[in-house]
Amino acid sequence: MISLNFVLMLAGILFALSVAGIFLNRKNVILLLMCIELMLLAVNFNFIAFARQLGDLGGQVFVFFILTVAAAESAIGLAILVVLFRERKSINVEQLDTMKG
Amino acid sequence: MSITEILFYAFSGVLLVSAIGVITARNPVHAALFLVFSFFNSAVLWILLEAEFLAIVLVLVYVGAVMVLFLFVVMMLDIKVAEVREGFTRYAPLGILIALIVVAEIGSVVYVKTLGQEVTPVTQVAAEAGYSNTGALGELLYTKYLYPFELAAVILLLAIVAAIVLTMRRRAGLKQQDVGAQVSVRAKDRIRVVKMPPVIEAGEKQS
Amino acid sequence: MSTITWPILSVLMWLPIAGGVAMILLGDKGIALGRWVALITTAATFGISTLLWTNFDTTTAAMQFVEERTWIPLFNSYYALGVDGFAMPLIVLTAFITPLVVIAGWSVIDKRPAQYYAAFLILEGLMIGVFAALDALLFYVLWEAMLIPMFIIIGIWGGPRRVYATIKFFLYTFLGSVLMLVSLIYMYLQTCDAGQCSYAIADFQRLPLGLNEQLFIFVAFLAAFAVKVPMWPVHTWLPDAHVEAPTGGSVILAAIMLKMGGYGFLRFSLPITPDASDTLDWLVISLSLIGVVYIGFVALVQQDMKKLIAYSSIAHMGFVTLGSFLTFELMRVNSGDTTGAAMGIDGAMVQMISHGLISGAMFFCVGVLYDRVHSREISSYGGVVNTMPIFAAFMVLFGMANSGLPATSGFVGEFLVILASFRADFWYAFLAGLTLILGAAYTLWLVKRVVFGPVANHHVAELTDVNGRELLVLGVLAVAVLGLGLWPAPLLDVMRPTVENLVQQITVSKL
Amino acid sequence: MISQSVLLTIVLAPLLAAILAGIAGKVIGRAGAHTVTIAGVAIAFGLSAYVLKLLLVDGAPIVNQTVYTWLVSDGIRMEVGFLVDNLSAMMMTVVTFVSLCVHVYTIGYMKDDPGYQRFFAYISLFTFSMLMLVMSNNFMQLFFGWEAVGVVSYLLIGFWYTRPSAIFANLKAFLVNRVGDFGFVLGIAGVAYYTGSLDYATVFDARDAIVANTMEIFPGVEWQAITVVCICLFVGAMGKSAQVPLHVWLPDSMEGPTPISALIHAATMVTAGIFMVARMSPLFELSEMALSFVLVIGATTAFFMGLLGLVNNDIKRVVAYSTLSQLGYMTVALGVSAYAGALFHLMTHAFFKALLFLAAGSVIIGMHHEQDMRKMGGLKKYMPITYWTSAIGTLALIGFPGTSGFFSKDALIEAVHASHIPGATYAYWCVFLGVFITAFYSFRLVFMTFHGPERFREVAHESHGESNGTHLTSDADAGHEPDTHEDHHAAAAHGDHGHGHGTSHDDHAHHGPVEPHESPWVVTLPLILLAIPSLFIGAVTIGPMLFGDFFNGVLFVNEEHDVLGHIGEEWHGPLGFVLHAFQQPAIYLAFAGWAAAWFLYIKRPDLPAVIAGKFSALYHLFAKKFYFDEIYQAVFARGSVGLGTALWRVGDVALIDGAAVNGSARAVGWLSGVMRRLQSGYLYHYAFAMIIGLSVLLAWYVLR
Repeated sequence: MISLNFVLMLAGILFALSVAGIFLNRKNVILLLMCIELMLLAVNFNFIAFARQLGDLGGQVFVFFILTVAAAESAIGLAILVVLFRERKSINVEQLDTMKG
Repeated sequence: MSITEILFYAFSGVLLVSAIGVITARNPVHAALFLVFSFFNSAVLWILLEAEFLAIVLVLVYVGAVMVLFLFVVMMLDIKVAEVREGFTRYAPLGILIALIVVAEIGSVVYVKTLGQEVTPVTQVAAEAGYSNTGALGELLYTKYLYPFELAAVILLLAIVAAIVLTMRRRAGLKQQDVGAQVSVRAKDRIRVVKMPPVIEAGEKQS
Repeated sequence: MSTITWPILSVLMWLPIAGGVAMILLGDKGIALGRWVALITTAATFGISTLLWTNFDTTTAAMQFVEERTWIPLFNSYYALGVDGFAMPLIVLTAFITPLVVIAGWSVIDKRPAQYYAAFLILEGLMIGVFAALDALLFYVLWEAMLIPMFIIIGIWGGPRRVYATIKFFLYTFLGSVLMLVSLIYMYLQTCDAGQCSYAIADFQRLPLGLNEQLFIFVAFLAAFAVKVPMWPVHTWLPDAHVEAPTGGSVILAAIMLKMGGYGFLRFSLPITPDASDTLDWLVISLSLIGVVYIGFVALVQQDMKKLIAYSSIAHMGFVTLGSFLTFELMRVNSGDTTGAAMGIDGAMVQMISHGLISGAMFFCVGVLYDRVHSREISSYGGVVNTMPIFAAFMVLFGMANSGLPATSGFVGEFLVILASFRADFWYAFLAGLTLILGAAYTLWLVKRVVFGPVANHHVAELTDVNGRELLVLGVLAVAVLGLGLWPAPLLDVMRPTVENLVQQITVSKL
Repeated sequence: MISQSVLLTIVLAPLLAAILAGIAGKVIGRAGAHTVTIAGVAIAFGLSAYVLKLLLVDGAPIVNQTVYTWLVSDGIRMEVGFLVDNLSAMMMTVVTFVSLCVHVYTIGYMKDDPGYQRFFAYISLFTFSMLMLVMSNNFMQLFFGWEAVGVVSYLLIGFWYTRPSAIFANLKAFLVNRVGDFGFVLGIAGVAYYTGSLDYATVFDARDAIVANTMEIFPGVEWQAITVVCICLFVGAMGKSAQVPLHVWLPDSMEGPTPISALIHAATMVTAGIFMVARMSPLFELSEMALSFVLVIGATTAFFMGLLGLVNNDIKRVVAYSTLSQLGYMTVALGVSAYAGALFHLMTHAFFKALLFLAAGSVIIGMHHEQDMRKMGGLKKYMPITYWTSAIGTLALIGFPGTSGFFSKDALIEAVHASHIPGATYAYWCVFLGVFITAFYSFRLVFMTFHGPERFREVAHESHGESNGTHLTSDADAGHEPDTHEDHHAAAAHGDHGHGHGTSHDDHAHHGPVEPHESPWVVTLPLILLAIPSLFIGAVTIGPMLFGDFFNGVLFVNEEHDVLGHIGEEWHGPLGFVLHAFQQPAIYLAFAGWAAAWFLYIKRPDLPAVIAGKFSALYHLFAKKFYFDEIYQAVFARGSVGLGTALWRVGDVALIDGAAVNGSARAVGWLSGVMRRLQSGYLYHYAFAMIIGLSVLLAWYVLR
């Protein structure tokens, strides 16, 4: 029997790793996107673990939706990235400061 | 310790290692491949957690579609790795610190606040014969979660449209049909009726 | 009791608003008709408001012509209208001034005239609503809504620095009134604690409140009303707003909108927080007296006619706040005797009405000159009497009224307040009385520099005297100013029960 | 019985006439305007005389009735009503009589002025206001009349509104009067406070309530309430009756046309203060301190303002200073509780001073609007009626035995002599020496104007600029623009040019010498009409007014203050009074003044200049009128403008708007500028912020 706590900790570590990944790869938008995928994965782990623990499929339904939204998100994110690269010939985040106040 | 647990711990370890690979890989392609690898591991773990349908979806949709998209983009864009990697370690201490804090916090949530223990596990009923995770999920999706499901579909459609609109390039000098303009055209935009005084030739006047 | 069975207050409030909407629909192309629509609407409103006066029961302090409909059931808020001796004269004043504004702008405004009139008509409806509202939430909504037409009037038809002026005007007044909203909500919650949630002002007045609560509520109200009045030192929006506003805007601003502050003190501050008023009356009184003297001196040196009149408005409104808050000092000095308190409040009310007429008239006068020469600088004029003798006569009359000449309405309020303040303290009367000198000094110096003297320049030489339209406006105002000055008794009779009731109400501690 | 409708007619007839002439002036024309207003005032005069007769002869009861309730506030009824007793009836008759004379006179004086109708409207309005003042039965209406006459005076001083000096003078007059009114209102407020009423009768009945009270105006100093109230009321009188230090407006008011100088600034309005104090005698009697104050102020005015008349060369201003001085005499009489004496002098003064002003006006017409006495002389043969009537006026003014002025003034000096209240000795010396001064400047005026060489012939050849330069006083006292006001005056009033006011140069200085001429009958008739009472009214009325019971029940005098009663013990008829006067020094002083004037201006006309040179400091002090104007100009006018500028620039613009209002806006802007730096625009900064925020939230949840 896999303990709930173990899964939760696994998800937590995975989440922390993706957080660290955002800090490490702060300049590379693609990697940032990947880290976000990783984060969502960690979250999904929690849902699935609880779904199993509670015997409620609602958690899995939510994972399903998260996967859907994540797919949509990465599709649009990559599209933006492509447009961005086309405009700037670079995806260096340090050059993207048009929102500077 | 059952075989399931051993498998679970093993795949968990591999998952974490591949996740570290994702965030530290020098080459984005490698990072993407590491990510694919961790998705595979996750899928296995999900099967162990009795979410068979989602595990398959993860592999099919994520690995099969999304990650391929990632790889496409990574390869299509000419990313200067050196430039992007510059200052890689600058925020590393901060990142690691935050990561450790997050781990400690989640750990304390799980173990100190005993979030997990409060939930008494449902006594595992042996799966009935003919029980299908997919079938159960489908039943739920098309009944109770029908509206969110429809919404998810719309979101996907939106994502498709948005992605196309964003990436579509209009080249100058390309002749295109503007259907909207064609439909909304009106007669007076095309023909101008000019009133003119009748010109009477000198000869006609006399006759 | 009143014999009117139809909802007269609603009609008074909504008729101008309907007229205003009609004006917008008519648009600038139908302005020839639109002007008449505006005039007829406002004149009808005034006509109906006179019914209010004639059917008013002068024997009771209770609210009259009361209407009540559920408005927002969730908050127990009602669309409740009604008038007493304070609100009724102010409503009549509003309805009296607005047609004059319409006439004054008849052929002068050529930029988006339909919207100009619409703004004034809607503003009139909202102002009448503010005076008639019996529900605090309704009052607040109308109070804030009123800012919008005024904001538009100054912002679109104003002078060159209108944007600065409007923003200053809006922020100043808005900042003051949000604090009021906080205290209204607080009191609403208190009524809920007492069992029956209510936004009715009457319920607020009955609400038992501790001294600290009262002090906070009082300060919040003070912030709202002092800005509106305006009292020193939160007055600086007024000169700017007046200078930039078109003539009609200045008239409405000075004649009616400033009165909302004084009305608020009488309707909210005093009855709801009598003990806080008792504790902090020194603040209001000293600010009023500083206002009267300080602003008097400041007005003396203004080079801009409108600014001068704006400052004079502030000084005159100092009498309103002074008169309203004399009660407590009177009781302290004369060991509980409230004689004179009613006189102070009477004086404050009369001063409000009278100032509405006189300042309005003064701004009309400036408008008449401005329409011709397009300058508000005093130095651009001189010897106007040579070319505009009729106008000069009016200007001198209103100038005299502004400096508080007996037989004009300007005297009545000042006289009553000085009489009442003498009972409280010699120095109150002394400082307030200085306005006799200062008011005459700045007003007549203005008159001297603008009206008298040899013809100063070719602009003045080319002036034409007032036309029939202007003569009508100034003449009507002159009659009103003289009438109120010669026989103010009817006005005081109308207010008496309400004033006495208020004095009785505020002398009973809520603690 | 005196019916209310009669009283209303008296008041309203001039008002209606004024409205008619003022509003419909163009319609009814010049003749229409003067007919209407003269009719109005004549009705008022006729009915006033009738009322006086009813009171005196038929013994009709005193009228004290309400016309309508002005307002009721807090239990205090303020009403408009009439109190007609001997005092008001006397004032009504005097006012309407002088007013009637002035109306008639104006026909001649203003005949070419474009503002003819307006002028008549104003003086009729003035008559109305003055009647409201004297007939009032309460303080509110008194104040109304008080201010209304002030306004009409303002309008009339500035009648020639294109002259900068005139509109300066009228503003000054109004403001100085307002200072007085300020005190007056405080006094009224005090009365209302202590007695709870504004009605004369009620107030006088309740006066003990005032006496019983004290006020602490300055911490630690207890004042008797009655003293404060009375001094406040008297400040009002100081403004209106031009007592030092609020006298500065009266000489300047001579910028107005001469008829109003006679009517308003000599005969009626300026005496309103005297009338008011006499009316308030029941109050003033209760405060010896207030009486002393009145006495000292009056005495100072009487003596020092007379001194100024000595050096002035403007014919109207000399008379104006004389008016100031005579008003001081009346005030002195009030101070020693000789109210009847003050009112008696008020009445005689109204006649002979109006006469003097109108005569001066007649001279001014005759000289084609020249006012400088140095350019006159020898007019006696050209203007005989003017000469004789003004001689009568002058004799009355100096108190020549038998004339009306003699009785009033001599009685007054005796009264001061008999008084023992603080300040009486000072006052006695002031009024006593004042007699000499009065006689001197009065005859200086007569001699310079009517006797001696015909200087107008010489002056006419002088250039225009020089004549203005020597016109020391009128330039200096206006204190601002050295405007040659007689030029404008001439052009305006003597509208030969046939167009607007004061727009062109004077003609007389350039077109050869002036030929003085006697004025038309409309001018001389009022002179004669006024000369008669100036001569005789004193002898006729001194008995009942001073020592009889004319003012019984109107004036109130405490036993210990009753100086007139004291003098009255030796009263043996007018003739006896004259004979008695010859045993007193005052009359010889008057003759000495006369003689001195004769010596200096007829016998040795070169001497005055020599004396002026010897005592040049003193001369300049007088010529500059003790520097009152300069000091007021510097302290009050410039001071308040400076204070206003400072408050505006520093208080409003810098502190409130600059620091508080725009300062808070700037503070918000500065804070935003600081906060802006947080918005680096880098995606990862936002991401970091979110993550750190997340961990902080979690930490809060965990550690809670």
